[in-house]
Parts: sequence; C-alpha cells; structure tokens
Amino acid sequence: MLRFVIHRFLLMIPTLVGVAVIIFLLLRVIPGDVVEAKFMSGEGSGVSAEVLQAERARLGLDKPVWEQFAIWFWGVLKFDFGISMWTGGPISEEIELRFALSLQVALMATIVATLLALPLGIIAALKQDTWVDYAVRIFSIAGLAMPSFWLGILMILGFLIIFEWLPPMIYTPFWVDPWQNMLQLIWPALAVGYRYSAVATRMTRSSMLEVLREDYIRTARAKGLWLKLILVRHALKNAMLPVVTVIGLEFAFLLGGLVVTEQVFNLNGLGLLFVQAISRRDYTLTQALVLLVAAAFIFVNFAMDVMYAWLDPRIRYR
Amino acid sequence: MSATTEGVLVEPASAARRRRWLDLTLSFCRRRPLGAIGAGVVIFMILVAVLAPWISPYDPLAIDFAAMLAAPSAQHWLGTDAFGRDVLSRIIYGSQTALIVGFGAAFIGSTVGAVIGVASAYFGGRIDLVIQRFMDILISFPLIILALAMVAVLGNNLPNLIAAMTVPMIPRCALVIRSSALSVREMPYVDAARALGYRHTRIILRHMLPNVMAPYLIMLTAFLGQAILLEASLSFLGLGVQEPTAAWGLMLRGAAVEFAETAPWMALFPGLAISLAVFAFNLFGDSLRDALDPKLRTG
Amino acid sequence: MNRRTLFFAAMLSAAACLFAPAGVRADEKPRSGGELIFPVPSEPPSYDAHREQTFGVIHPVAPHYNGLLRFDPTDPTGTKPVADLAESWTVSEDGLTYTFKLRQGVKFHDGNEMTSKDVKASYDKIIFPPAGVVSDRKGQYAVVKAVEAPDPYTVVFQLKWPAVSFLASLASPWNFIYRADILAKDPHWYETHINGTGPFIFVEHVKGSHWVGKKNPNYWDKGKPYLDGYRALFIKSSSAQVAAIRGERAHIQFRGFSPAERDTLKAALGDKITVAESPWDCLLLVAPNHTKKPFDDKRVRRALTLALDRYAGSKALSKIAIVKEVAGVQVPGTPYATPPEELEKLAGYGKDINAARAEAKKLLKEAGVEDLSFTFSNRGVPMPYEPVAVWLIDQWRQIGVNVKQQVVEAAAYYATLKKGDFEVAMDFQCGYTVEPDLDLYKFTSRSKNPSNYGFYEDKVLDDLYEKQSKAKSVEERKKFVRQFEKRLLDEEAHYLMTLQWHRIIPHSSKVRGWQVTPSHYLNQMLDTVWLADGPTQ
Amino acid sequence: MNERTAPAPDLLLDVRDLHTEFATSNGIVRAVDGVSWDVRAGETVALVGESGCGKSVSALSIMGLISKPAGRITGGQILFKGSDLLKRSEEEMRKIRGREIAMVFQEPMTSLNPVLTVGRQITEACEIHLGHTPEQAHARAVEVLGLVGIADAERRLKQYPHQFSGGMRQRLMIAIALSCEPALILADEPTTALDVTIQAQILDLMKDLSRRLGVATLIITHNLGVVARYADRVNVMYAGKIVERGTAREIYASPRHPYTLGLLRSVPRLDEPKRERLAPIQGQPPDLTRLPPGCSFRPRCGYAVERCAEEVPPLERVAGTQHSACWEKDKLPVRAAKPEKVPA
Repeated sequence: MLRFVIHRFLLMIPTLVGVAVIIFLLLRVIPGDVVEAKFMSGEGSGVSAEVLQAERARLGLDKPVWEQFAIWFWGVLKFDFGISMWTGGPISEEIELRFALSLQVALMATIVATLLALPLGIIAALKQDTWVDYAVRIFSIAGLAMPSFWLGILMILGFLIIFEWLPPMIYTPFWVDPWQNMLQLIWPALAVGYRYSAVATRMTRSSMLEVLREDYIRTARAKGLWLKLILVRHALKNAMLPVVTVIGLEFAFLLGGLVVTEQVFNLNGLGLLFVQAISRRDYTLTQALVLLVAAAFIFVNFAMDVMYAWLDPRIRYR
Repeated sequence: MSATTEGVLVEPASAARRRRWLDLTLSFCRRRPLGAIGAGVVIFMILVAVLAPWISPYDPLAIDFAAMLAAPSAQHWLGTDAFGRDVLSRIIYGSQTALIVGFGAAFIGSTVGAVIGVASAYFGGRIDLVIQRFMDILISFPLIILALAMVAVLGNNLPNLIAAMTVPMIPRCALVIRSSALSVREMPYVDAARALGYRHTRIILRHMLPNVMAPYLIMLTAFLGQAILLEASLSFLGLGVQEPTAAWGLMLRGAAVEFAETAPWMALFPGLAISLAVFAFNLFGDSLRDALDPKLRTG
Repeated sequence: MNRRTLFFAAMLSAAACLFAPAGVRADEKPRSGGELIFPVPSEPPSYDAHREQTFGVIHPVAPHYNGLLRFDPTDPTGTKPVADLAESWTVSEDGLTYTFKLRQGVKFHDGNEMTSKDVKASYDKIIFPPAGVVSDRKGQYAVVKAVEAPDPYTVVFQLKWPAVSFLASLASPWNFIYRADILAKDPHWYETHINGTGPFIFVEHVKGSHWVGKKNPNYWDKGKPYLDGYRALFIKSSSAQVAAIRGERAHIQFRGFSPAERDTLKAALGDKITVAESPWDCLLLVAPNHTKKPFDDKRVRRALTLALDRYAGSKALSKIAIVKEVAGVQVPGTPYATPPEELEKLAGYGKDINAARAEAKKLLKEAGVEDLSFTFSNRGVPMPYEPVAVWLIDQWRQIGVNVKQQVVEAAAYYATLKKGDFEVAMDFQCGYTVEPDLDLYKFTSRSKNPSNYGFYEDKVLDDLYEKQSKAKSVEERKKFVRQFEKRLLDEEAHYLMTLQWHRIIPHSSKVRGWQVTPSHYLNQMLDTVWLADGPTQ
Repeated sequence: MNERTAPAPDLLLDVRDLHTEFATSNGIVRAVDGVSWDVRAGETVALVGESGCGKSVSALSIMGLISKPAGRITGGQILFKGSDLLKRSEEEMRKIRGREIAMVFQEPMTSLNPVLTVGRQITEACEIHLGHTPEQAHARAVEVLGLVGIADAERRLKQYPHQFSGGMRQRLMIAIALSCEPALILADEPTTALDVTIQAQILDLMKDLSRRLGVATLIITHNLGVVARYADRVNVMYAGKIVERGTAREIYASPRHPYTLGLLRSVPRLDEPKRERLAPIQGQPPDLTRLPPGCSFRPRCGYAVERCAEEVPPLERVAGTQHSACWEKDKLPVRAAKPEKVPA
C-alpha cells in the first residue's frame, strides 16, 4: 500500500512540472503582454515605448524566458507565487476570497450532485427499463443538455419576475453571515449541482447495473440476505468506486471551471478571475491559477487512486 | 431464410445484410426506445441543417430594422432578434454550425485520442509512460485557458475553435481506449502479426484499431453532445463563432440577455435548440453505450 | 477677466440643447446622510490614477482625492474648468505662465496640511516621472516646462508655448493631488494606499468584492459631502448590475447601461428610476489600413463611408446599443462640433442613402474592386462593438462588399492594431473632456502619433492640427477644426466615423446632485451627491 | 410427461413439470420445458448436459433467483419437504435460501465479493438465518473452514478473496453454503473453472461432507466423468428437457439415449483401449427459440428415424430405474464398458 501511494505520489510531480512549463510558455506565445494590456487600452494611449519598456523591466519581463521561468519556478517551489503583474498585490491576496467562494460553490454543488445522483442512480438501476428508469435517465440527461448559463438566466429571470427577489450581490463568507452566504450561493450550487448530478447519476446507474450482474451479488442472494443488506453491504461499496472517482474529478473541475456560471450568477470566483487574469495578461496570476487548478485536479486524482486502493483490497495488496 | 421470395434480381448476401441491418435497427428501437427517439431527433437535425437554404423562411443574415424585436407571429414564427433577423432562420442555419463543430470536434478528438491510446498501449513501456504523463497534463489543464489561448494565438475561426475543443477530448478518449487496447494487445493475433514482422503502423491500424471500435464509438457519441454544448458556452463567452454567423450560443449572448424580459423569445428558442440537440445526442449515445458495452449487455 | 475666461464663456454659450442639466434642482435643499451604493463594472488595478487608464480606478478612488482644478460638476457638457484645491488663478498675457493660489487649511486624511509642495510633487510625478514610475498622461503635458512652488500656497506652471487647452488639462480627473513627503519616500506608495484630501476617507477594499469610503468630517468644503459614505460593488456582469439597481440594492452605476437595460429598469421601477442621458465622449471609428491594398486607395475608403446609412443606423442602433448621435470629430452639441446641416455635406453623412450607395459602387468599380471582400477586425468587447459591427457588415453588404468579422480579444487587440496586422479594424477614442487638442491628436500622421491605426501620413492634417491648437479665437479655431474634419472624413476618408457613443444612466430617483456628462471619468468626487428621503434604504 | 403424480414423502426435493421461460430479443426461450426430477435426503443427484440445456436455470428456479422480468416460471411445482416453493412469498423464499437450500456456483473467482473479508461473507448468513451473535457466527465460520479443509482459520477469515487461490475459493464457497447446515446444496458446475487436479479434491470434499453431514447434493455438470464418480442418480438434460435418467451405474453401463451416448463418447477414458480420437457430438447445441418439431436432438442424431421429426418422444422406462426419451432407445448399441469407478 505504502509503495503504491508513494509511486502514485511521485507520478504527480512530472505532471505538475509539465503544466507549469506549458502555461508559462503558452502565456508568452499569446500576443500582447501585461504592460500593453494595461497601458495601451485606455483613452490616453500616450505612454511612450520607453515607459513600456521600463515597466517591463520592473516586472522582469525583459529577461530571457528561461531565466524568468527559473525565477518563477524557484518561487513556486517555496510556495511563493509572487505578485500580480496587474495589481501589484501578492497573488495569495488576489486569490484568497475568490478561492473561498469557488471552493464553497464547488463543495455545495458536489453535495447537491451526490444527494441527487446516488438515490436516483440506484433506483434507476434497480428498476432498469421501467418507467422509473426512463424518468431518471431523462431527468439526468436533460441536466446534461441544458447549458448552465441558460438555466442560470432562466433562474434569475424567474426570481425577478415571479418573486421580485434577487440573491445578494456581494459574496459574504460563510463564517461572517451564513444566511446571506447561502442565499447567494445556493442557486449556482443547485444549477451546477443538477448538471453534474447527471454525470454521477449515469455513472451510479451503470456501475450499479454492472455490480448487480456480478456473481457475488447472486451469491449474496443465494445466501438469503435481505435485499437492503445486499444493496448496502455487497453492491454499494463496489458500485461506488467509479462513482466516487467521477464525483471527485467533477469537484476538481468545478474548482476552476465555472467561468460561465459565475458570469451568469455574478459570482466573483476563480473562473472570472481566470478570464480576467488571462485577458489582462497577468502572467503571474494566470500561472498561479492554472497551477492551483491543475494541482487540485491532480491531487484529487491521486486521492481517488489512494481511496480506490483503500476501498478495494485487490489494489491495496498488490 | 433464402432469397427466393425476394425476387431474382436481389443478390442474396446483400439482401441478407440489408435485412440484418434492418433487424438490428428495429431491435435497437424496440429495446431502447429512448435511444431511438434520440436518433430520430439527430437525423431530423441533420436534415434541417442540410436543407437549411430551402426550408429557412428568411436570410439568416438579413437585417430588418423595421422588424426589430418582433414577437413570434405568422411572419416570424419564433420572432426576431435585436437586428430584426428571423430567429427561426437563424436557429435553422445555426444547426449547421452546431453540427459542423460538434461532429468535427468529436470526430477529431476521439480519433486522435484513439490513435494515441492504441499507440500508447501497443508500444508500452517508456513510451506509454511519457504519453500518459502528457495526457495527464492536458487533462488537468483548465479548458477555458486553453480555449482563450488558442483563440488569442490563432484567432477565432471555425477550425481553431474545433481544434481548441478537441484538446480536452483527446486525453479522455486516449485513457479509455488505452485500457481497452491493453487487452487487445495480449490477443494472439497481435503477437502473430508481430512475429510476422508487420510494420507497427499496419498492426495498429489493421489489428488494434478495429478491435477498439466499441469504446471508440461510445466516446465519439458522448463527445458529440458535449461538443455542441461546449461550442455554445464558448460562443456565449465570445470565444466561439462570431457575428453575424448564425450560431446558437451566439444567439444567447448580448441582446438576448439584455432583452430577456421584453423579448424572451430571443433567449428561449436558441436555448431550447441547444438543449434538445444535446439531449438527443446524449440519449442516443447513452443507449448506444448500453448496447455496445459488453459488460452491460443484458440477456 | 482675461482672455481665457472669455474663451470659456463663449464655449458654454455654444452648448446645445443635447445636454440637459439634471440632478441639481435649485429648489431642493440637499439632505445629509445615507450611503450611496453603486456597482463598478471594473476593479482598480492599482490605486494610483496617475498611471492607470480605467474608470475602475476613478469610480471608487476619486472620492478620496482633489485635483488642482476640476470640471464644473453642474456643467452638462463637462468642459468648464473650475477651482478645486486652487482657489483662483491668473494667466500671463503671453499665455506661458499660469499662477494658482491654493486653498489654505486643507488637510490630508492623515492630518497633514496640503501645500504647494504637494501639488508640485504630484504634477512632477505626472509630467516628469522618475525612472521606474509610469505616468499615463505624461504626453499631454509636453507643453509644461516646469512646475514651481514659490510659497506654500502658490503653484506656478511655466509653459513652453501657449496652449489653449491647458486649463482643461489641469482639470483632468486623473490628476489626484498626493502628499509630497510620501512620494519622496516611495513613488509607488500610492499604488497600494490611499491618502488624499478628498471628501471621503478610505475604509476598505476587499478584492473581488467591494470598496468602502466614509465621510471626511474635516473636509475643507464645509457642509460637504452630504453622504455618510459610499460603497462601490465590483460587479462585472451588466445584467447583475441591472439586477442590483432593480432590486434597489444599489442606486446608480456611473458608467452607463444599454438602452434595453434602461427600458427594463424604467418598466420595472417606474418613477423610482430617473434616466440621465448624454452623448458620450467616445467615438467608434473604422480604421482602414492604408498599408494594405486596396485601402491605400481613397476611392475605396470613401465607398466604405458612403455605404453607411448613419441616420437610419442611429435610429435603430440607439434602441439596442450604446450609440446614438451622428457625429463628426467632436461630440455633437459641444463648442467645436459641426452643426448637423453642415455635417450632412460630408461624404456618408448625406440624407440620400441610395445616391450615396450608387456613388460608392461607382467608386469601387473605378478602383477595380467591385467584388471587394475583407476581414474586419473588431475589439473583443461586446457592447457596443458587436452590434455596431453587425450593422457595418450589413451596410457594406448592400454595396456588394463581403465582410467577415474577426474578433480580437481585448488584450491582443492593440498588439494587432500596432502591428498593422489587419485590413480594416474597429478603433475607438474616449476622452475625459471634449477638447479638440485631445480629440484630434489621434488623427495626425502616424510618424508623430503612434495611435494612428490608419497608418497614414498627412502633412495637411498635421498643419491644421497645429493651427487650431494655436488659434486666437473661438471662431478661428472652429474654422480649422472644420477643415480638419472635412479632410479627415471626406476628402481623404482616412478614418470612418460610425456613431457617437451614448451614455445612459438610469438611476434611483433618490440620487440627487449628480450631473451626467459626456465622460464617465467626470463628476466622481461625489461631494455634491446626496440621497433624497425614500421609503427604502 | 407427468409419469409420477403421487406425492412421495421421502423426497427432499421434488420438481414436477417445471417450465421456465426467458423473453429475449429473438423470442421466448423455453430454458426449462416440463422437467421433473427429485432428490432424496442425503443423496447426490446429478443434472448433466451441455451448456445452455437448462440445467443451471433449473437450479436458479429452485432458489427463486430467476432474473426478472426477463425470466419467469410458467408452470409446474417445486416441492421442497412437501410444500411448493413456487407458492412462497419472496420473504419466505429468502428464509429458505442459504438456510434450507444453499448453492455453490461455478465461478469461485467472481462469486465472492472482492471488497469484503471472507469472514464477513461466511458469518453473515448465520447471523441472519440462525440469529447468531457475531461471536457465535465467528466460531461457526472457524468450524466450517475446518470442515472444508482450510487451515489457520483465524488468520484466513480476516483475508480477502483475492488472497486465496481458485481451489481455496471454491472451498470457501462450500464453507459458506455449509454454514447454516442446509438440507440441500445445489452445486452448479462447482469444478469447471478449476484445474483438473483441484477438481478431484473439491469433488471428494463435497462427497465426503455430504456423507458426513447428511446433506443432499445436486451436482450440475456437463462432465459425465464427474457424474460417474460422485452421483447416485443422474438426469441428462437436452434443450430444456430430460432425455434420460437412471442410476449412475445404469446410465454408464447402457446409455439408452443417443445424446447420453454421445456425451460418454466425448469423455476420455482410461479403461478403454486407445481410440483414434474422441468423438464429440456433431453440430451445435440447438437455438432454443427455434426448436425443430419433434425430437430436439434429431438434427444431431445419428439414429434418427422419420418419426423423430414428427413426434416428441416421451420419457419412458427402459429398465430398472432407467428412463429414456427416444423412439429408438431399444435399438441403440449397448456400451461394452464399465465406468471407472462405481459409486458405493
């Protein structure tokens, strides 16, 4: 087990380094840089080329690319992501609040997705090819089919027109005012959670179907166990392995990938920051964000593998 | 069982084959009614896209300031948009964009993924390890960054859009195909082909690829719906197809949101079109997966 | 009264009926108290307005500062400089020396008194920035030879040549007065800190969320500000901003809404909403790249401008986009703007669109490009670039020109323009005040002006620019501006004007004492703004 | 076909005229088509036939484990200890499964739950059926592990199935089946998936346990060699019907159905002079949705006469307890050999 964990852990390193290298190079291939984005976009545009060059030098952008990378990467190794090239503030400060928001939405959406997916998926599997199964499948596929931004627009419009009510505008951290916080975040969590529940529901259903066809389920039935016990003890644990993976990976995606939903629900989260950072050519911030999201993804992947191993003794003892 | 009743002109084998296809189709419809509905909608969509110039009531690009923001009526069944363009015509022409992007991205994404997955499994060892790391990197890279970067570097035209969309598909497909291909690799005929000294490309193309068709088809159909949705999202963000081209995601952008209350048809119908299309593709893809995935085969 | 003041009086009288004074009603007594809440669609990159360009700095930060001068907050055209920290001023007969008397007893928020030393240090930072300090508007002050502080309450600007627009430049909303001692220690301090003399004191900035200011009880202008404080909410999505106003969670958004958003708000809230509108000092331009064939041919460029039915476009687009007025090189209704009757004589401004299009087709044929097709590079900002582009493409289609739109992401857009890597591109210009010196500079030859994206050289235009800048009277200056305009838009068709932006501010009727102007950079000190009593908030 | 109608009280299990059908995409499959057989207390009965002949379905029908809704029992009776299992409710059936009738499956590799310890999998049935406390159940598990010949029970119970070899796993399956002391064990191809050397061990174990504990056993197999060694009585199934029955000795000595004969010929035997080659039965097992009229075996039968294509031959007594369903049963060649070992 330990060897397995260490092996998987070590495999994370080249992936992360690869992500770092690619995003670093990618940003420098994209036309325009932070200095141009900042000083060449407003009404004045009266900034001279020398000033731009001086500003580049101040940000270290005049150095050779490999040197810039070395400086940045050395900082990353020390968990120092530097300062935002756009605002001049420390990256951690830029990300902090947005990360809290995105993390919370991701968590809530994952909870919503799980609460929907497990019962629905299991029922659909047990009642395969009946109207219950069809209803669940249509419900979940509809969730996949509806663009979340569209759903969001409809939701917001619904609130406004029917209830003449609007969710709060500004993020309040949960520990400051749980009620306000929930009032704002529950809606995107529902919209996104519904969408992601579709993936998990389908996975639960097919995984459950697969497990229910396994010989050991027949064995369990032949032992005369109660149906509930068969489901809980024998089927669920096996069926949950792929489901947990799917949910975990979706969670990692949600952390960094809610750009559109954040726009529709006016959430100032990582997704929006992402778009802003890259459209401002804020290299340091974009790099930090990409690395953060990729690391979250890779780590969740790793955690899933370890959990797999922990749940499934066949892997654990390999 | 014989061809005698079919008439002498029909070649028995082809008649049988045709009947076999018919049988398969009928049995698919009977056993997977949801999948059949999905397939029906998909076929309908393809017909609409192909026949767009003949069935569309208006020129989708024609601005008519006299009919700005007109509600659905006999003249404009689904109303008009902020420029007085007919929403129905734009939805009809939009299906072309959706299908081109959807099929283009899904086909390229799953095919490249399949080739990489098979190659990775076939060569194994260090090559496999390197390819796998690379796929890990791609898969963990946030899509939006890739799309933004692609568009910023290459400009946003249709081919670039499709290319950007295939990037997240390739590693996902490669992972699935690789695991299938790993078992195919152990098959005796692959060993035999190697022993005969066939070239790698020949073995991969002739012996390995045909044997991972089932997972390939499953991935392909799964990607179709995702690609259409992704295109809509990217267009909504302004990263996809550009005005004045008719595209569904584009129709949901800007004025559609601003006028959502006074002219709801502008946002409603393109949204429905997207949902229906993705819904149909998913329904079909799901049922196809049920039918093709041997683990789930019933009976 | 000296020559300059006369000059401005004349300008004011020229202001046409396009501008309506709003918000300030003589019969009302301002009420004190309340917190003004307004969404800001952008967030300040740094807090130092000397180096930044976005209104995202002005809206939340300006209430903390004063300038030397400001534009009269009651003037709807936003063109009349009045005193701020300066109490009065004199200009020498040769127009080369400007002497300002400062107010006494003005305190920074940290308690130190503001003196001429601080004004000099601030302007030195803007005009003669030390190495490593970016000053965005340095170029506008090339005329300044030196800034002097002969005594604690006197500041003197020495000019290299007489400049008719110099007072307007000093009223720039970007030129916050900072404390000299702080700048001396760290010229970057103001990028991340606030310390001004303004009507509001900085409370907090939560990144990605909001900015809060509270009333400065020791503000030098006794009785002001009226508000207890303000709260700027950073909300990027415009639908969310509308929702905030509609849900009465915010009073006003100072940049502007679209016509649809205005109508939605008006329909939903009725009398609770007051709509303030004004032409916007932002112009959407089309730049044909003179280095790319066939756009080096002025017949082709003229054809492109002749194809545009600006009046019909104005009527229709003003319902769906933030553009409205048909304009030349000056915001209609401002002192140097060309009157409509005269404007109609320019190519593409005529009322007979069929004749114009026939001529356009003829010109294309003459130029040998009847089947012209090209790619139009547009800026990746939806409003108003996208609707205007859709309109342009449609207009050009009607003279047989086939145009494909290529949207360039906002940050890469300037790289594209600068490199000349386009055939025809959308370009724009925004100003904080309508002033020919500032507005026309963009159209002078590429060799002296890097923001000319038509890539042309035109000595005649350069000469006309010099002449209007040094004109001795309003009438003379008007003449040169007209000539400049005719050459730019008609004879050479170097650039195509589309439509003037149109600023629409639907705000809570409780907001009083705020005047809409053609610039969203102006009138953001909030010292004159107050909130009327009301049932909510 | 109902050649016996009177209840036989000494029968532990009495299957009468059982019909089980499956609805498939190609039509209805009559997997079990009017089959009758029985098991007496303590004896070992074999159900023999090629795969797909309906023998496994018979066992699953008894257990009430036919997968619904595709499969259903359309007729007949399954009398266990005199009462009809088909009339029991699902809950009543659950109480019988594992307690009264236990089952050992073909695939020991997949029939054990990979994520549960074997201890857990043995004890759960006792806890449910016998109301054992965890301690009692554990003690019982140790005991049955001993019975099936797995040493070091305490340690082994904490392990997972993948830590056991195939043969050991089948022992585990038997242990699970034995744990509640059932009256009858249905063993569905218990040795097919195992190595030949292991096969004998497992069969010996089962035979031994059956004798020691007095458990009746139904062995389902395609291997007549197995039958010969371990079964008291044999039922040969083909295409959902029983085509021959009798004691093992009778059937070995003189098979009276061409199918049985074919099966015997396809088994390698040590006691016969070396033949040219084994003689597998010609043709494929029939498609159950498209059975020919008359005798189902006719297309593959070397002894078929015209009548076989028209009438289904009934199962009729030949001699002793031996029955055969063949029109030509008396004309078949008598087999001139004995089984390797005659069961005692």
